[in-house]
Amino acid sequence: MAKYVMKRIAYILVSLLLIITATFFLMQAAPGSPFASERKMTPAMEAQMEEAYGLNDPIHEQYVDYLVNAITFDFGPSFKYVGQDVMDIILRSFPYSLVIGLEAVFIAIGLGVLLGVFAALKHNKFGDYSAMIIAVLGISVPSFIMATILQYILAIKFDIFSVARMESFADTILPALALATTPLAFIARLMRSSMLDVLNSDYIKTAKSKGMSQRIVTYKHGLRNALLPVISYMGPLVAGILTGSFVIEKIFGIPGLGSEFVTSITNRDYTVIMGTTVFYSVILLFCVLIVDLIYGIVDPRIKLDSKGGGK
Amino acid sequence: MLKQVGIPNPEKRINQYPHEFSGGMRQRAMIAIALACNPKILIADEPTTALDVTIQAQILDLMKELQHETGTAIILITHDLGVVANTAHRVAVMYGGKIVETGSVDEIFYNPKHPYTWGLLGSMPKLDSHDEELKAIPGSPPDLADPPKGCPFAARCPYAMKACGTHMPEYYELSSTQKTACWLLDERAPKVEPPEFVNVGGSKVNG
Amino acid sequence: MKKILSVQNLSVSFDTYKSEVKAVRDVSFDLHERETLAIVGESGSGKSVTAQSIMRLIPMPPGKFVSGNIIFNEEDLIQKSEKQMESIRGKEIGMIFQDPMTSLNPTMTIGKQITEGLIKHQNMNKKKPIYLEWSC
Amino acid sequence: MSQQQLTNVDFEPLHIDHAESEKIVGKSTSYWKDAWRRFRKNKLALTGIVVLLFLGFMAAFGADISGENFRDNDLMSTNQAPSSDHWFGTDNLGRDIFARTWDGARISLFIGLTAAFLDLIIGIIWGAISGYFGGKVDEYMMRIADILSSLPYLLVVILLMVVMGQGIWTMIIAMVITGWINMARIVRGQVMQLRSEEYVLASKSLGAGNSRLLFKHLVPNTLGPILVTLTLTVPNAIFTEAFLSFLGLGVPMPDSSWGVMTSEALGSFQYFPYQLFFPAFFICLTMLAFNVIGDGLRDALDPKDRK
Repeated sequence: MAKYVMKRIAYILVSLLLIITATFFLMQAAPGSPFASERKMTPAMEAQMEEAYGLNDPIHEQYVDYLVNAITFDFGPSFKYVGQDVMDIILRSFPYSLVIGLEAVFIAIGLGVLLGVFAALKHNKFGDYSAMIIAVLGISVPSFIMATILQYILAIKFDIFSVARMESFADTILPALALATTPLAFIARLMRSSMLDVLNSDYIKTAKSKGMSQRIVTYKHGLRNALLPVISYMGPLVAGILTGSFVIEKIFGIPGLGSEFVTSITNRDYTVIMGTTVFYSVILLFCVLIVDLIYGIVDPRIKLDSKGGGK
Repeated sequence: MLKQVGIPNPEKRINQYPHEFSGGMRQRAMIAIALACNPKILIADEPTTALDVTIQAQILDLMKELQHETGTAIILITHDLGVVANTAHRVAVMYGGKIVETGSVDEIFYNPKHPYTWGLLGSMPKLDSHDEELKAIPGSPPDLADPPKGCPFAARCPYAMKACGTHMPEYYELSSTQKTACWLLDERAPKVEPPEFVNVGGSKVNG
Repeated sequence: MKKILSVQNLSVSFDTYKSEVKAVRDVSFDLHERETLAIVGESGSGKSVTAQSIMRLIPMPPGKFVSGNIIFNEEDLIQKSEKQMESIRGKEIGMIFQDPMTSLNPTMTIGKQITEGLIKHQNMNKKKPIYLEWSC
Repeated sequence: MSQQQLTNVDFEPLHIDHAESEKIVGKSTSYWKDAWRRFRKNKLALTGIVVLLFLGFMAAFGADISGENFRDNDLMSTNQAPSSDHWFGTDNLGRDIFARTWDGARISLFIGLTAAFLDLIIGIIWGAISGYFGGKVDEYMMRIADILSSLPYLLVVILLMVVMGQGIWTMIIAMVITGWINMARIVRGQVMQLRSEEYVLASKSLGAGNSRLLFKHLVPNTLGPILVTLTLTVPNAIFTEAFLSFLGLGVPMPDSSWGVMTSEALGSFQYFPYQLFFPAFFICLTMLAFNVIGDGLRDALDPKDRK
């Protein structure tokens, strides 16, 4: 088990290295320098600024010290907000994103599984069709459009929630809900088809032949096996919510890491962009690792010390 | 329990998962599950079809042994006459949703009266017979969506008569344990002897 | 030997969208104590349906009992409620299936799958060590 | 009907022509005909196709129907609600939203379809080769795919957009760079599975070369899953386009796509909700149509998991 985890961490580090290198070279290749969009600056000033930020040193030198800094999570100063380190920005804004992100993950999994099981049990009856129509709608309506709808209806028309304020817990429900709709629908469909497969399998018939009640057969035997595909979807789910937060935070005015990332894009604030990208990648890669570990524990068939692991 | 069904070192095995068991072992586990509460009847739905022959024999012996110990009655569903000859006391031959003939093992194997049973016996490979080619029964099973009015086997029966096509034959009591539903047994029908390839040879199974 | 099971004129059919498939038509047979009855037939002869209908394992929306009854312990299993059947399945009548590969729950240990039926029928407590002699 | 009523005549042999009993009941239909029959039964999927045809038609001619200008600004009639002459109303620069939506449709659909199509081509080639040859080749190809896919898809697209600047083609290329992985994985899975099938070995024994085998036998048989995945990649591409435009990385100014229109309308949607409603509605409608068709296809082609 430990050997497997170590192997996977090594695997993540390699990916991280690649990501950092990729982002670094991408940034170098970007047209224009970050200061181009600044107000009129004399070339001398521009040269001096570049010197200060070490942009003139030869590429490989820049790359090496960038790499060193990245390991220590010091992504250098932000070009836009002079005097603020990228890391400060990240630390200040990430908690907001984390709260909403986690809320969205729970909503997506909770409701998704519930809807999926409900649809599977009411197979081919009204319940099944209505649940699946909700699911297809959920997938087809992108998060940012759902956000505007929710905001329009709940916040403006009925004023249940604040339009764009970020103090109380109530303010996090709407964005989390908007963020969770698409993954929620996806999980519902995944859960429904896996539940249907499981309910038609032989070991359910065996369980029934042992005299177990319908409730035990469906939930204790059925649910346990049907959850496996949902767990393996957790990785992409986290990624989806992560990227979804960029837009949701902009709409709901939440000062999370997502909106910081968006502003850094529009300002071409390269260090912040690179810092956030690496930060997000770290989170994502570890989430995928955790998902694989959970999968290995839940599904005994997957040996944790085998080469490929659970994927 | 696991010892009872012949699974070695049960202490370790008990905490293992199904995928760590071989086919034969899994079927033994299934038997353990089914017999856990010492039921009066055990229904075995083609228990050995998915297993290879050697394991098949072990499982059948195990079932006979357990029956001897616990007195459980067994309903054995199979399409393999070899399995029947090996374990069954009584046999019911089903075709097209109906029982066409029932009787003790010896009656069915040595004194079959229904053409379908003849066909089944004919298609069973026999050790001592030098006749290489197995007799297949032409045609395909009836469509149960609109089952034939008369005897289901009429369409494929070489001895079919008008009556077979129109009326479902009654059960003729041939002995206290054997009864067959076939118009051939009616006194007006032409006398027909079971064809040569039917006789199975070999000694009577269990008297 | 005492007769413990008697199937009388059992007919079972399935409503498919096109037509009604009469899988089992007027089947009768008896089963005595300590006896092995083999039901032989080609695939599609209705033998599996007969077996599973004794245990009432056939899902009833598509399948339905057309006629006949299954007498076990002087009671007709067809009339029994699902709850009552649950106390018979596994306790009075056990069943094993064709493909051992798929008829065991892949995510549960063999031990748990065996004792599950026991715990239910004998309401044994879970913690009791599992080396059972022929107890229950 | 007891035996007594029967007469001797009933016992003459019944003449049965065995040929009749050999006839197989249902008429055999080819796989695709059978799939089409099942697909046709799925009304939801059919409506999806009708919607798509409608959108395609409107995208092509919609802008001209109303004859309204959608490029130059008409500052006289800004922010008008939907009215007789401006069916969908006008936006803050006085441009007619109806015409602009259909012009936007052209771009959004173009981006969606091209990106999905390129994903398809690269995915099939990559997946088929790595699936078919297996071994070392497969190992490297899949490692590359794994590393690329470990990055969140949208993050990569955003980075590329920032670097490559804006424009329709840069957006398509950005999407495709990491978009093909999903298709490649599915094709690879199918090819690996089919590779060991008898008919593949049979044709190999008849001396079929690898490429012939690959594209004559294997790929056509993976058409089912490919089609299903295609109908799911297109909405994803349209979503990405809208998402990027939302972040300001969308299509540059003069042209407009649904995403751009939605993000522009966001600012003032409390006062002019109609400006946001129409483009957003059509994004959802297109994605819904594709998803519904995707479901219909999956059920039709893969009868195993029927509804």
